[in-house]
Amino acid sequence: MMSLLVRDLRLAFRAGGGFGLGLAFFLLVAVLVPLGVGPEGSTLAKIAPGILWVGALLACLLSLDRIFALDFEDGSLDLLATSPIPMEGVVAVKALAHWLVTGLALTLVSPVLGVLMNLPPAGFFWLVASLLAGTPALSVIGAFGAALTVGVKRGGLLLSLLVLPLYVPTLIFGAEVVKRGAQGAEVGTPLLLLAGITAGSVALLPFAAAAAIRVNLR
Amino acid sequence: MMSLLVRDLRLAFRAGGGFGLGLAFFLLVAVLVPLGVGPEGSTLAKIAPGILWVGALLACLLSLDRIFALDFEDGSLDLLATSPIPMEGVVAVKALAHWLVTGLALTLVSPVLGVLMNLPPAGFFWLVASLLAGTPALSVIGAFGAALTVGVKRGGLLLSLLVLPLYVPTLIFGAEVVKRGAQGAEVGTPLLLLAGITAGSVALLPFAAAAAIRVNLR
Amino acid sequence: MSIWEYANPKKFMQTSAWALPWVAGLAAVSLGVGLVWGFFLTPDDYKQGSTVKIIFLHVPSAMMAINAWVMMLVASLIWLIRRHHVSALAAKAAAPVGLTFTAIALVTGAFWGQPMWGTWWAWDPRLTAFLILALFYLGYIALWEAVENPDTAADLTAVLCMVGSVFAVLSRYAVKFWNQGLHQDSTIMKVGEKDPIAPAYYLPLIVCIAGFVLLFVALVLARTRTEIRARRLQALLARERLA
Amino acid sequence: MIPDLGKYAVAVLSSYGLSVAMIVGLVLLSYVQGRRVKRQLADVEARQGKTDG
Amino acid sequence: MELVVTDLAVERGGLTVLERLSFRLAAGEALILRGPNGVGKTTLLRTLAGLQPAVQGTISLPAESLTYGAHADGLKAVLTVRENLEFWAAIHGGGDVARAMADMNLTDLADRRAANLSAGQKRRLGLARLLVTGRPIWVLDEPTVSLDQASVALFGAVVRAHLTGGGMALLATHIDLGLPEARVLDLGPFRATSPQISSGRGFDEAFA
Amino acid sequence: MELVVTDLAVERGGLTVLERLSFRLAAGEALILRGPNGVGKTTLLRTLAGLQPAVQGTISLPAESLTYGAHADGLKAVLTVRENLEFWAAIHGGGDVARAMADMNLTDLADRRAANLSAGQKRRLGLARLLVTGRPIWVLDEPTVSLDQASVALFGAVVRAHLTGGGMALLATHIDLGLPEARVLDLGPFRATSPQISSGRGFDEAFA
Ligand code: HEM
Ligand SMILES: Nc1ncnc2c1ncn2[C@@H]1O[C@H](COP(=O)(O)OP(=O)(O)OP(=O)(O)O)[C@@H](O)[C@H]1O
Ligand SMILES: Nc1ncnc2c1ncn2[C@@H]1O[C@H](COP(=O)(O)OP(=O)(O)OP(=O)(O)O)[C@@H](O)[C@H]1O
Ligand SMILES: [Mg+2]
Ligand SMILES: [Mg+2]
Repeated sequence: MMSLLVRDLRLAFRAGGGFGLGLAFFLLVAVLVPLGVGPEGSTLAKIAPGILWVGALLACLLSLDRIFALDFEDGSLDLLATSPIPMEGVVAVKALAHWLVTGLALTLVSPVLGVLMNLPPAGFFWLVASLLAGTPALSVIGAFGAALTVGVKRGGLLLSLLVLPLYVPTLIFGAEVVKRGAQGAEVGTPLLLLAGITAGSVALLPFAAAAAIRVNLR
Repeated sequence: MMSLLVRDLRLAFRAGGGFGLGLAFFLLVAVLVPLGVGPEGSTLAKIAPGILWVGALLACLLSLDRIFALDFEDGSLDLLATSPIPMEGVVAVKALAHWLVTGLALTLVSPVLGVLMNLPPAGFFWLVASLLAGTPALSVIGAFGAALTVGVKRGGLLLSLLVLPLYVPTLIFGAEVVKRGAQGAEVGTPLLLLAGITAGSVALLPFAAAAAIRVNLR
Repeated sequence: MSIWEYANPKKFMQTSAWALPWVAGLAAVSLGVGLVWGFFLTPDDYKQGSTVKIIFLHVPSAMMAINAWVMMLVASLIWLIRRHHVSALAAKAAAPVGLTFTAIALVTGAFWGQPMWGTWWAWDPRLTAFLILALFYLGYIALWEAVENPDTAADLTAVLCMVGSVFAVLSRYAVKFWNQGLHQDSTIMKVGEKDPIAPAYYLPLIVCIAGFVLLFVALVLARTRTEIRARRLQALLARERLA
Repeated sequence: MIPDLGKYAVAVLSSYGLSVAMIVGLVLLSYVQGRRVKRQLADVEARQGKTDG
Repeated sequence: MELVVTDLAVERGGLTVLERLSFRLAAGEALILRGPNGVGKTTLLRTLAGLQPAVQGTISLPAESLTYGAHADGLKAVLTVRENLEFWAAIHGGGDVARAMADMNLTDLADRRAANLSAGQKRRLGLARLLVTGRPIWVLDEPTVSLDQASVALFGAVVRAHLTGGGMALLATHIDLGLPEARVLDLGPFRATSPQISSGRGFDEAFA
Repeated sequence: MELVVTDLAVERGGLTVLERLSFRLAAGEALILRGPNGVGKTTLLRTLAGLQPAVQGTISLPAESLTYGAHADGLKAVLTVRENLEFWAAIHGGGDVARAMADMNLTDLADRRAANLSAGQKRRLGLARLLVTGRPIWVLDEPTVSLDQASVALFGAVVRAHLTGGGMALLATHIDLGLPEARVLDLGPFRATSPQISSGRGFDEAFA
C-alpha cells in the first residue's frame, strides 16, 4: 500500500503529472472572479468565503478523473485488481494521494487567495481549518465518482455532474464555517458537521467505490 | 468540411459524447455559488453578471480537451492531416462544432440561470447578447489551447492553465456588458470590444492552432 | 404465490399489459377531473387571489418528485440484493418521470413565487433542495446513458442511487441549516388537526394527487415495458451477430 | 369560459400551460419510444422465427 | 499445485462466447490457446484471472497464485524501467528486480523512462513484470506482439525457465512462440452454439 | 506516377535513426519494409506521409496521392461501420463505400457500431478506409496485426487488386503477409551510424 502511495505521488510530481495544476486552477478562480465581479472590496469580502470554497471544490474536481482513468487505460488497474492488495485499500490510498496533492496543497495556499479575495482577517484561521476538515471528504467523494465513471471514455464531465451534487453538504458547511468565522460568530456546529461528513465519507465510501470499480472492470 | 462538422456533432450527441455536460456544469456553477455565498438576493444580484460569465467560461473550458485529444488518440488526426482538407479548415470546423454544442447551448439556457442568480430583469437581454458575441471567442481560443496541448497525456489541466489567461479580456468585457445592462447603463463600448475580440480570434487563431497541431503531430 | 413472480419479465409483461390501460385510463380521468375542477371551479383565495389554483399542480408534482426517487431507491436495492432485471429497468424507467415532476414543481413554484414573494426564485431551503434533487436525477440518467453494458449500468446506477440518497438527505439538512426560508411548512398531512386548507381546495387537491400517483404508475409501467423490450431487442441483435 | 384570473392570469396560465405541456410531452415521448421498440422487436423476432412475449 | 477448469462458460458483452470448456494444467506445464479472431481468448483469460465472473462451471486454483499479462502492459511512461518494476515487486511483496531485468535483457535500460523505449523494449518490460510478481501461474494474452525474432527467443527461454521451476503458463496467441513442448488447445470447438443471453438467463427464458 | 526517395534521413525523438536510404516505387509495385524493433520503420512511414520533416534527402511523389494506415485506425467507436467509412469517403471526395465494405467482407456488419466489433473486424474496417480514400499510394504500418489467417489472405487479395489497378503499397511488418511478388527492403543496413542530434544540425557542429 505504501508503495502504491509513493508511486502515485511520484507520478503526480513528474512531468505532466498534474501536481500544481489544481493549485493553479484555484488561483485562477480567485483571480477571475474579482475580474468578473468587479473590484469593490466590500462585495468581495462578503462573497470571499463562498467563492474560495467553490474554487477549492472546482480545483479538486478537475483532477478527479486522473485518480483511476490513467490506471484503467494502461491496464494497471486490472493488474492491481489481481494483486494481493484489496480494492478498498487501492481506493483509499489513491484518494489519500489525491488529497495530498490537491486538498492539502489548496489548504496551504488558501491564505494567499484569501488576501486576493479581501477576506476579513478573522476568517483566515477558519478558512484553513475548514479546508483541512472538509477537503478529505472532497477527495473521497471524488474517488467514488471516479470509480463510477472509470469505464466511460472521457468521463470527466459526467464525473463532474455526478460528483457536484454530492459535494453540496460539504460546501455549505465549509463556507458557513468561514463566513461565521470571518464575522467572529460561533463556528462549532458547522465545523462539527463538516468533520462528521468527512469521517463518514472516509469510513464508508471506499467500499462503494471498490464495488463500482469491480463492476467496471468486468 | 461539412461532413467533418456533421461527424463532430453526431459524435457529440451519441452516448458519452459530452453534449449537455457543458450545460450541466454551467448549471452547477450557478447552483453552487449561491450555496457557498449565501441566499441573500441583493448580494447575488450584484455578483450575478460576473459569476455567470465565469461559469460559462469554465463550462467551455471543461469540454475543450475533447476538441482534438480524442481524434489524436485514435489516429484520426494523423489521417485528417494527410487528407485534402487543410488543417486550418479542420481547426475552424472543430471550433465551430464546439461552439454549437457548448457556447450556443449555454447562451440559450443562460436566462434560466439568470433567474437562479437573481439577475435584475434589465440584464437578461444583455446576458444573452454578450454570450452570443463572446462565446465564439472562447471556443476558438480554446481550440488554440487544445492544439497546443494535444500531445500531452491528460493535458486537461495544463490546457486550463494556458487558456484561462487568454480568456481574461473576453471575460472582463462580457461581464461588463451584463453589469452595465443590468443597471440600465450604456453598453456599446464593451460590447463592441467583445465583438472585436471574437472577430479577431476567429480570423487569426485557426492559423496558429493549425501550426501547433502540425508541430505536435511530428 | 410470491410477489417476486412479478420480477419475472414474462409475468410482468402479461400483468402490466392487462393493468396498463386501466391505470392509464384512471390517471387520465382523475387528472382531467382534478385539474378542471381546480382550474375552473375553485374560488380565489382572499390573500393569494387566483394563484392558489397553482396548488393543484404544484403540490402533487412536488410530492411525486420525492416519491419517485424513493421508488427508484427501493428498486435499486431489490436489484442489488435479488438481481431481478425488471426492478433495475423499472428504476431506469422512473427516472425521467421523476425528473419531469421535479421540473413541474420547480416551474409552478417559480410562477407562484413571482406574485407571492416578488421573485421567480429565492434560495429557500425547500426550493434549493428540489434543485439539488433535479441534479441527482440528471446525474442518474446521464450515468445510465453513458455506460454501455446494461448490467454494469444497473449496478453502477444502483450504487449511485444509494449513495445519492444519503447525500440528498444530508443536503436537505445542510440547506435548512444554511437558510431558514420563505416556503410554508407542509400542512397537507395535518388534516386531522386544525384543517388549515379549506375544503373547497382540499377535495380537488386530493383528486389531483391521486391523478399524479396514477400517472406515475402508468408511465413507469409503460416505460418499464419499453425498457424490457429494448433489453431483449439488444440481446437478440447481439445473438444474431454472433450466430 | 376561462375564469377571471385577475392580475395573476399570466402566472396561473403559464403554470398550467407549461405543466400540461411537460406531462403531455413525457407521455408522447414514452408512447413513441414504446411503439418504436415494440416494432423493432417484432421485426427481429419475426426474422429469427420466434413469438412475442 | 494445479489449475483445474471444469465445464466453464464465459461471456462478453452479455453473450456467452465459449462453453463446455474443461482442462487441467499441472506444475511445469504450458498450454497455448488458439482460435480465430473473436473466438473468446481474451474473455477466457480475463475470467480465469478473476476479473469477470464465469457464467457457469468452476475454476479451481490456489488463491493469489496467478498473474495476468494483458495487451496493455500496465507501465507508467514517466517512470523508469527500474521504478516500474520496483513498484510491481513491492505490491507483490518484493520480487528480485535486478534478476528480472537481467533475464529480459533490460539492465542497460534500467534508468530510461518507459516513454523512451521502443515498442519491443516496452513489451519486454511488460514481460519482466511477470518475473517480479513471483506468482506461479502466468496467464498471458498475445505476449509476443511487436517483438522481433530475437526477443521472441528470449521470451521462450524465460517461459521455459519458469516451467522448469515448477511454474505454469497459459498463453493465447496467433503466431508461433517457439515453445514446442507446450500443449495446444484450439478453442474453436468450444464456441457457444446457440449463444445465450448469459447475464439475464432467467430474463431470456421468460420470453421464450 | 512514381514514388522516389533519395538519400533520406529520418529522425525520432531528436535523433537520426535511419540515413542514406534511397528507393523508388513504380505504379503496380509493392515494397515490404523489414527490420528489428526500433530500427525506425514507423518513423520512416510517418516521414513519407508528410507528418514529420525529413532530416535530409528528398521524397518525391504526386501531391495528395498518399494515404497512411497507422497502428491506430482512426475509427470512432460510437459510429457504425458505414458511418465511419462514409465520413472518410466524404473527406476524400466520395469513394465507393458499398464496394469497400464488400471487398473487406464487412457488408454484414454495416450497421454495427465500431465499439462492438472484434479486434480483427476493427482492423478490417481500418483497411477498408484505404479503399474509400481512392488514393494510389498506400503506406501501411503493420497492417495485419491481430488478423487471423483468413483475414490476412483477404487483405493480400485486396492489396493485389490495388496493385493491378496501378496502385502502389509500402508495408512495414515483422510477419509474413502472403505477398510473394512484393520486393523486400531490410532497413538494418540504413541504421544511422553515429546518430546525430538531427534537429539542430548546425547546433551539433557548433559544439564539435
Ligand atoms: C420553485 C419553487 C418551489 C418548490 C420547489 C416548491 C416545493 C414544494 C414542495 C416540495 C412542497 C411539498 C408538499 C408537502 O410537503 O406536502 C410544496 C408545497 C407547497 N408549496 Fe411549494 N415550492 C416552490 C414554490 C412555492 C411558492 C412560490 C409558493 C407560494 C407562495 C408555494 C406554496 C406551496 C404550498 C401552499 C404548498 C402546500 C403546503 C401544504 O399545505 O402542504 N411553493 N412546495
Ligand atoms: N464491447 C463488446 N460488446 C459486445 N461484444 C463484444 C465486445 N467486445 C468484444 N465482443 C465480442 O466478444 C467476442 C470475444 O472477444 P475476445 O476479445 O475474447 O476475442 P479474442 O479471441 O481475444 O480475439 P482476438 O484474437 O481479436 O484477441 C468477439 O466475438 C467480439 O465480437
Ligand atoms: N518518444 C521517443 N523519444 C526518443 N526516442 C524514441 C521515442 N520513441 C521511439 N524512439 C526511438 O526511435 C527509434 C525508432 O522507433 P520506431 O517506432 O520508428 O521503430 P519501429 O521500427 O517502428 O519499431 P517497431 O518494430 O517496434 O514498430 C527506436 O529506437 C526508439 O527507441
Ligand atoms: Mg484478444
Ligand atoms: Mg512501428
